[in-house]
Amino acid sequence: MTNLDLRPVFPALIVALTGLAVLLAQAFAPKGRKAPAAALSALGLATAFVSILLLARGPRHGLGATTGGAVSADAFALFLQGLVLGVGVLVVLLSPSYLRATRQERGEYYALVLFSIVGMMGLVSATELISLFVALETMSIALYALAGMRRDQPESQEAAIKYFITGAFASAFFLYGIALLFGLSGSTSLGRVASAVASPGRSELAAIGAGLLLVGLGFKVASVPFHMWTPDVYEGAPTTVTAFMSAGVKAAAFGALIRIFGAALPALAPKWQPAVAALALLTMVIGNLGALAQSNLKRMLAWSSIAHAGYLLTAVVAAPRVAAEAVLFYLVGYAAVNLGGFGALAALARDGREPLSIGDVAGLSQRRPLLAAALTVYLVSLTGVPISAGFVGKFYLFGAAVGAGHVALAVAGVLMSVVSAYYYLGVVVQMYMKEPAGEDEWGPVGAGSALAMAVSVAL
Amino acid sequence: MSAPDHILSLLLALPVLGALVIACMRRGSERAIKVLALALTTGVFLLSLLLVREFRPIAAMQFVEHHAWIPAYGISWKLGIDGLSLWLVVLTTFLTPLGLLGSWSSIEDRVKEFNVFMLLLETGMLGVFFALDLFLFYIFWEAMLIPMYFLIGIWGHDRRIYAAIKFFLYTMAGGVLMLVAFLVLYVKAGVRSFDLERLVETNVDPAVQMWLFAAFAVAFAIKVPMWPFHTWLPDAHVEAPTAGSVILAGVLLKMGCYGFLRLAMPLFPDATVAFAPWIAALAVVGILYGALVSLVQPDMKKLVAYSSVSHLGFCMLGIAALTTTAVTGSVYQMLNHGISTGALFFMVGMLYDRRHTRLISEFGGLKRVMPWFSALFLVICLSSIAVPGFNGFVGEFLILVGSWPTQRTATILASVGVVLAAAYLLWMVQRVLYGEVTNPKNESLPDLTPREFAVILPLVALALYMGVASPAFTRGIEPSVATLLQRVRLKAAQAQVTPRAEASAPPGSVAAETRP
Amino acid sequence: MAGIDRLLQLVVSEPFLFYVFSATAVASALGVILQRNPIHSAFALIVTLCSLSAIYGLLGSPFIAALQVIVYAGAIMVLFLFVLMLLNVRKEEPAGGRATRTAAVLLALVLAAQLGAALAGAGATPAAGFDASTASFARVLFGARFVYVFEATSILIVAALVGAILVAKKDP
Amino acid sequence: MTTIPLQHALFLSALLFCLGVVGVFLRRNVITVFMCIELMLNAVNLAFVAFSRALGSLDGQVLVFFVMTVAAAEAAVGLAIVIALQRHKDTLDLDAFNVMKW
Amino acid sequence: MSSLLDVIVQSPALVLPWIILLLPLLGFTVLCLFGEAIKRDKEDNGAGILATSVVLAAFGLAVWVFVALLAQPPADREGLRFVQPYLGFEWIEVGSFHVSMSLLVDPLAAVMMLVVTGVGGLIHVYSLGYMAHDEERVSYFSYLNLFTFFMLLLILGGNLPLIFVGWEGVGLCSYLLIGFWHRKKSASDAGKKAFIVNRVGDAGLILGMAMAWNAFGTLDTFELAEHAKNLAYEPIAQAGVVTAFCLLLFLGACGKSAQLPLHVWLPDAMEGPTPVSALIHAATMVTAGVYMVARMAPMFRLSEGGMLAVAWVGGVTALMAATIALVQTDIKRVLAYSTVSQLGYMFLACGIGAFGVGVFHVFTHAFFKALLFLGSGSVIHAMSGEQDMRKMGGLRTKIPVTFWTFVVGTATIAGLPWLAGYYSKDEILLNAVVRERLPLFYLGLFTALLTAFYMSRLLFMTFFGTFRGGHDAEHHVHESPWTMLGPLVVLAAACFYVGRLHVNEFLAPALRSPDPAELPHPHWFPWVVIPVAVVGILGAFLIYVVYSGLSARIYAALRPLARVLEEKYGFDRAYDGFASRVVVEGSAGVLWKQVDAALIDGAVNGAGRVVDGVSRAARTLQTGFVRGYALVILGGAVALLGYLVWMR
Repeated sequence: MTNLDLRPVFPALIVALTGLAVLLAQAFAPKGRKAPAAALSALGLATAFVSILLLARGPRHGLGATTGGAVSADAFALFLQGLVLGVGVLVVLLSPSYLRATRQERGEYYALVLFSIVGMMGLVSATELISLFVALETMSIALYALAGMRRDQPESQEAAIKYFITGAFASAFFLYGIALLFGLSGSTSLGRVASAVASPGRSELAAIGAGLLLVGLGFKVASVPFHMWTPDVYEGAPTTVTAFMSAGVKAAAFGALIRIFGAALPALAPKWQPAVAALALLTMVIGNLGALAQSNLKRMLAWSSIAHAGYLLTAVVAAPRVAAEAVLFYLVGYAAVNLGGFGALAALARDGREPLSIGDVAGLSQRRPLLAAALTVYLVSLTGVPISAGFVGKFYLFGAAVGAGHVALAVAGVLMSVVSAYYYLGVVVQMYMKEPAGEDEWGPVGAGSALAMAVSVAL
Repeated sequence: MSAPDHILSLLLALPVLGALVIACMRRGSERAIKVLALALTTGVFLLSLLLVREFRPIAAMQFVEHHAWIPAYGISWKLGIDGLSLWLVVLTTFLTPLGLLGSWSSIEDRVKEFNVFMLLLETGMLGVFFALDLFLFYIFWEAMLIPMYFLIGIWGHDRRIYAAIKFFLYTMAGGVLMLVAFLVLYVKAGVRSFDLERLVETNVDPAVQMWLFAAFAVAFAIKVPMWPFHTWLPDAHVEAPTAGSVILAGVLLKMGCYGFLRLAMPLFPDATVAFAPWIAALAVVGILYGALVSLVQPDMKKLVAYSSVSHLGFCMLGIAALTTTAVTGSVYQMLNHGISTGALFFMVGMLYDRRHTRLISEFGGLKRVMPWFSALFLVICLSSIAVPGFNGFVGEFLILVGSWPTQRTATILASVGVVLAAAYLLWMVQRVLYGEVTNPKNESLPDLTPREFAVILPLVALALYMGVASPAFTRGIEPSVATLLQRVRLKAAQAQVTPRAEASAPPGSVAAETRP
Repeated sequence: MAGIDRLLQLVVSEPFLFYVFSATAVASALGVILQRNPIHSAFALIVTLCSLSAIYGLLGSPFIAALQVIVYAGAIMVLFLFVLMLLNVRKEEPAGGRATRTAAVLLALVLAAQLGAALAGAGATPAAGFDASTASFARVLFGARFVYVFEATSILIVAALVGAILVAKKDP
Repeated sequence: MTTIPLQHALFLSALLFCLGVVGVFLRRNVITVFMCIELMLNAVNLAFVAFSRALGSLDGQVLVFFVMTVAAAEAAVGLAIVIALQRHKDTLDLDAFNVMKW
Repeated sequence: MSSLLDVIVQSPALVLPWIILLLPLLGFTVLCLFGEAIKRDKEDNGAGILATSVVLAAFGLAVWVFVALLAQPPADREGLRFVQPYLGFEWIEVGSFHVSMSLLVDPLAAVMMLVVTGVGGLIHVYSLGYMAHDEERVSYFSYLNLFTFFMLLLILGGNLPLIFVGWEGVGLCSYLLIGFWHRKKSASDAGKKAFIVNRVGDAGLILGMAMAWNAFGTLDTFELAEHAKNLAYEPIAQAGVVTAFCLLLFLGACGKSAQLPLHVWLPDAMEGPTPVSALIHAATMVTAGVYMVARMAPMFRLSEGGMLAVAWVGGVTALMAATIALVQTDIKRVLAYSTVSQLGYMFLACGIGAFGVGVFHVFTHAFFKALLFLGSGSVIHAMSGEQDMRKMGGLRTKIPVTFWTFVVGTATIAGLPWLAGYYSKDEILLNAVVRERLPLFYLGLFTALLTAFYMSRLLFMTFFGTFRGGHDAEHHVHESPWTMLGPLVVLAAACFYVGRLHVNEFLAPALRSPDPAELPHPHWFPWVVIPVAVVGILGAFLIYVVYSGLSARIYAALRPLARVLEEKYGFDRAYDGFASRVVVEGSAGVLWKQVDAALIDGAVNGAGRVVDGVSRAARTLQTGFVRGYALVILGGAVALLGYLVWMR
């Protein structure tokens, strides 16, 4: 055993230990009393976040260190880890009231969220395909379970099985891709793969390998045509979990995507760029079109998250040059806003019900002016209208695409944002321009949710 | 008192601050909210008058503020005004308090939000006129949509939601194309900056210019609106509350023209020269078409809305003429249209407040019932018809005189619009004001209230003043226009000298070229 | 004798055994996907897994071969069978959606062709002195590169356990 | 000494993978579908082992080890979901689970 | 300020025109703002008196200016620009393009100024009586003042745009005054029609100005006139430009002066109060077109085509209007068509190069036509608003003053000797002869016959015979008050005098006329034109007085021709048809409903619907069957791999 530099995995370690602690607290909590799982989780995540800040202070503190060549603590990873942790904190803040409202208070929930975060953190920091795969699966398995958490609802279980079947199916493809790249380079380290890909010959192997990886990651980021699970799963899963998936998984998976395609496969770029461009185009178009016809809010947001994957992919096309920053920025804004959007829905849940149909939020501006305003900000930001984070994000994304010469893609992207404005505005119309129907049946907004949403509005 | 430093930023910040304060006020204190908003916007107006006082009639940008903002992308907080924007700024600050005053009693629902949105809208509009950085410009350009969207959507009339969404989508569709063009320009110009004044100095490949200009033109043409991108306008105008219509017609439409002048023309001189005949053609179609369709509208607001299409057609014709006289006239005509059409919308709104209908057929014989209203309404219509002595004539005349040498056919056709303007407005006047009072509901309509006088009289006075003392305005406008056109001609001439082989390449070549 | 010798040599030679087990694996895999009864499928899968284990052995990976039998064919498949028994699964109805199946088969054929095309180009440079002993395997597994991953799998397992409990536990 | 050609092992792997893929679409029973996915994973494992041998790198075998772990974990969660579903719907027919669509 | 005062003291001529101009504007402003206060009770006439005195004061000053102008030696060419008072600021100024606030006072302007303030003043006085009982008389007088202001601006304006301000301004006042009794739909219709038809001409004028600026580099009327001198020696290339300019200007003149084909508004304009018809639609505003053409005489002279168009449009209009007047039964409409006809004469004169004579006729026409209109107003007043001549008759004994002044007016327009019309109109015909434009001469001569006939018909139908109205109406007939009769008498007296003024000689320098070589005066000329007038009068006398049944028989005999005339040659019908069928219905049916709503908006909404439809269709792919999802993944993977392997 060599002396291993454990600094890069330290934050993940903290989160993992917190998860275990939550489980233990649950197990040893006195009967009839709930363990302070949420608080514990939030604390752990915050600690991990602080540790990331410490790491990021410079090379002397661990920036750029690697653990055995498998995990790296470079700026990219740290940034995304921080993002994932932030997402985690917000989700944990949103959760208690939602769980209470839907009578789902279970300590395992927080543990699984934490484990999933561990997976995400591994995913964005892995520089080696095996650890990447294990991290991916850690994230996914926890999410499969979380999606199916609501035992009283058939939708939840259906979401779980759909997610699970398609997820496992896509994972197999991903794995085959790893196999091919391994077969090409004799190693699973991204650096070695990169040099092997760059050397001439056997390009089919590399191309197919890259394609298979793209299938797997495309599934995780919900890119067309690997997106079909998304609406069903997002709809069926508990809303906080949906929020978590839409923000966290997307961020982590895009991190992995950029790392693999930017670090391991740049030599192959001329081959995969058009393919990714096509995916991006399809994803934008179909995602937005899909969202257009939805009357269920969660489903609509699900389709919209597909569309946003499309926007993000346009920047990946421009990788490896400027894309990373653009994607990162966009991810931050998108994560905050999407969390906020789902969070707003979650915050309204009461007595096992939550607003689902678009008509459920009619006249919300008069009942919950602040919440409606917050939701409006999210929707506007998702549309990408200026002075919102979404706009700056889109600006960077399409800037990257244009910079790489993909003007057509940028045009398609912006036109699709116009389409998206239609359905986002539909919600705003309901909230502001329609009278509320029926009794006020939605719950008061919990303090935690309020805090979480305030943060995301601020972003 | 001289203008404080950062006066432009101050002008931008004040309404936003006011909006924040109002947003924090209690729901019950409607009156205080109204007073505060009115006082604030009036203050902003007075402050903007300082700009007029300190403004020197030279071509250069004045009151410039420049701070780095996102240096990595060459984005900066750069504000400034010149002759093109000065009066549009004042128009904006002038119409906003009037708009608030005009809707003093007609907006009763959600007063707080209304005032907040109006203030935000003011900042957005001012920002567009101030911005000297493309990124900044775009931000304000789009950010303006949201308050307007809410103004139409919440306080509008029956089909408000359709109109609001149509307005938003239409404008945004144009805007995003412009955004892409910004990005392409950023890449192609090679200065890695969004600073307008730096970009203007660069030479973009003429073939690329064509595409970028087209993208800009679509965005601006939608805003103007030029035929055939105009169909959002009648809907938005009709459904918007009075203040919304006034601001929409008075200021927002001008941004399209302003965009051409501020961005499209100096950045793409070759394309400007190449596209000018097409713009002129569309402008003329707009003039005639807008007038003809206006003629047959049963709804007063719709009539005025289509008349805007016609009037803005004149502005665009002037711009396309590319002569100093015409372009100056065009800028002047923008102001005129803001005054006249703004006042028309106010007055239609006053009728609506009284009768809750805008159908021309519901009225008739008002001259006897509301003599003051009728007199002022007629005056405003005359100003809109461009009877000489009123503001509209000066603008139209300058445009026609200036367009004659470069766009002769268009000018001749446009003069038919002069006839039609009289037709549609006077026909409306006749049906609304003259004849017997046929509808008993109109028998006892009260004449203008002092508040309504306070709204209308400044506009009428301005319409007259601008009709007889135009140099007070045009002297500031002219140097900027002259410099702009000189630049356009100079650069276009340079391009003439260099081989035009690639400039005449088919449009498809750009897409091929942008790929690495 | 020489013939028998040759035959014997052939029979025990790696390629021959490989093909035999390959055929078994494919046949049993077909069984997995064509059987109506899930229990039969499960048994067929066990046969496949065992054939693969043998192939792993033939390919010089004795440790993996052992794991295959113990973990896969043993533990995992037993779990499957256990659940099948537990849920008392009936025979499956004839699957509907002919179009889906046809499309799937066609697509799978294309996929096979694509994979084949890619794999045909895979470089075969037999490494000399390939040490696939369990000890060297352990050195790699617990080496600097993978020890963290190895430890991380514990989280994976815990997550799976907790998740399983969360999903399947009966409401109190 | 004759060795097993790498390509043949890889072709077998591809064949098994595709059989697994087809199985996913032929069977309706959730558990059978799940088993087909396991078959796919195994096919990949075969590829890893074959490459590992051909390239003289043990990374492939390590990967197989992890894949098995993952498979086990997946099996645990997957079967738990199946049990929960069976409890609710009293069926394991995959096509019965389409409350959510469009 | 002091310097301004100095200027006023030292050379009042620089300031006087401004004062003349602004006096009526002042009146208007005061009436506008304080009108209700002035009108204290129902009978109070303060507003009218104020308005009248303002105009009369302006008249006094105008006379002063005129006299001062007479003092200048007529041959002094530099004195042309007798005064060009400059207010000290530009009206429009953009780069080199600028329009100054400057006036031009030359003989032409001075003559017109006298007419406007003089005849206008009389009409104001007349209105005091005529409108005494109208509820809205305050606004009436304010409009009259405003009109006077704009008319003076039109006359005095030193450049085309400034003239155009007056031009449009008088049109505006005309609009307001025609539609003064706005509750009558026909009145507001007529006002609107007048404005819009005028606008057609105005469009031409605007284009003409745009062209003039770009071709000649100035819009100043004086400079343009000077410029014309140089143009004469420039290559003929300019000729086309000059002709186009002239024709555009003439289009404007046609609108304002009711010439073919834009004459249709003037008869309808009779819906306005009668003094308005006298002032605006007879004496002053409608002659603005002639004024404009005369103003630009140096330019017109350069354009043969332009002159030809002016002459023939004028001639044909004169004839056409005279024929229509033959069958009109409305007393004011007869006069309206008569005005159109007389205006045609004036253009005819200009078109054959006798600009001075044209303006001379403007001058005399202002008097006698105002007289006739005011007389008819007096008749209508007496008849309590009845305008149909068929319901009049025998009024000569009942309203003798009106009758005798009317006789003078009729004799004047018919061209009987010693009266103003004889001098001006016959001078036109004489010019046609000496300038060898014989077709135009015969046209004019025939029109003169018709003029004498229809005017006499008017006279006889109204004042002779027996009263044809109802008994009540007959009982009500009464002579008008002195405020109305006074102006009649003054104007009638003027008809004897103004013809002897040598207006055209006085105008010659302003018009840049060639040296007025003495025209040959064929001695046969009076022996032709005077009998023509007499024949017309006698014919009417025979038909309408002596054999009073004859008219109906002639009417029956010439029925098809009468129909054409009563239909006014179909102009109105065609225009109305065009406006309502083509413009309005086309706009509503085609442009609005089809192009705008169906095509453009349809395309926009259609695009939305298509997207929506695609979206709904795409939705159905999301079947909810998880294996379907997996299949799509598989398909996507295969496609992706296929691309990566085979697409290089």
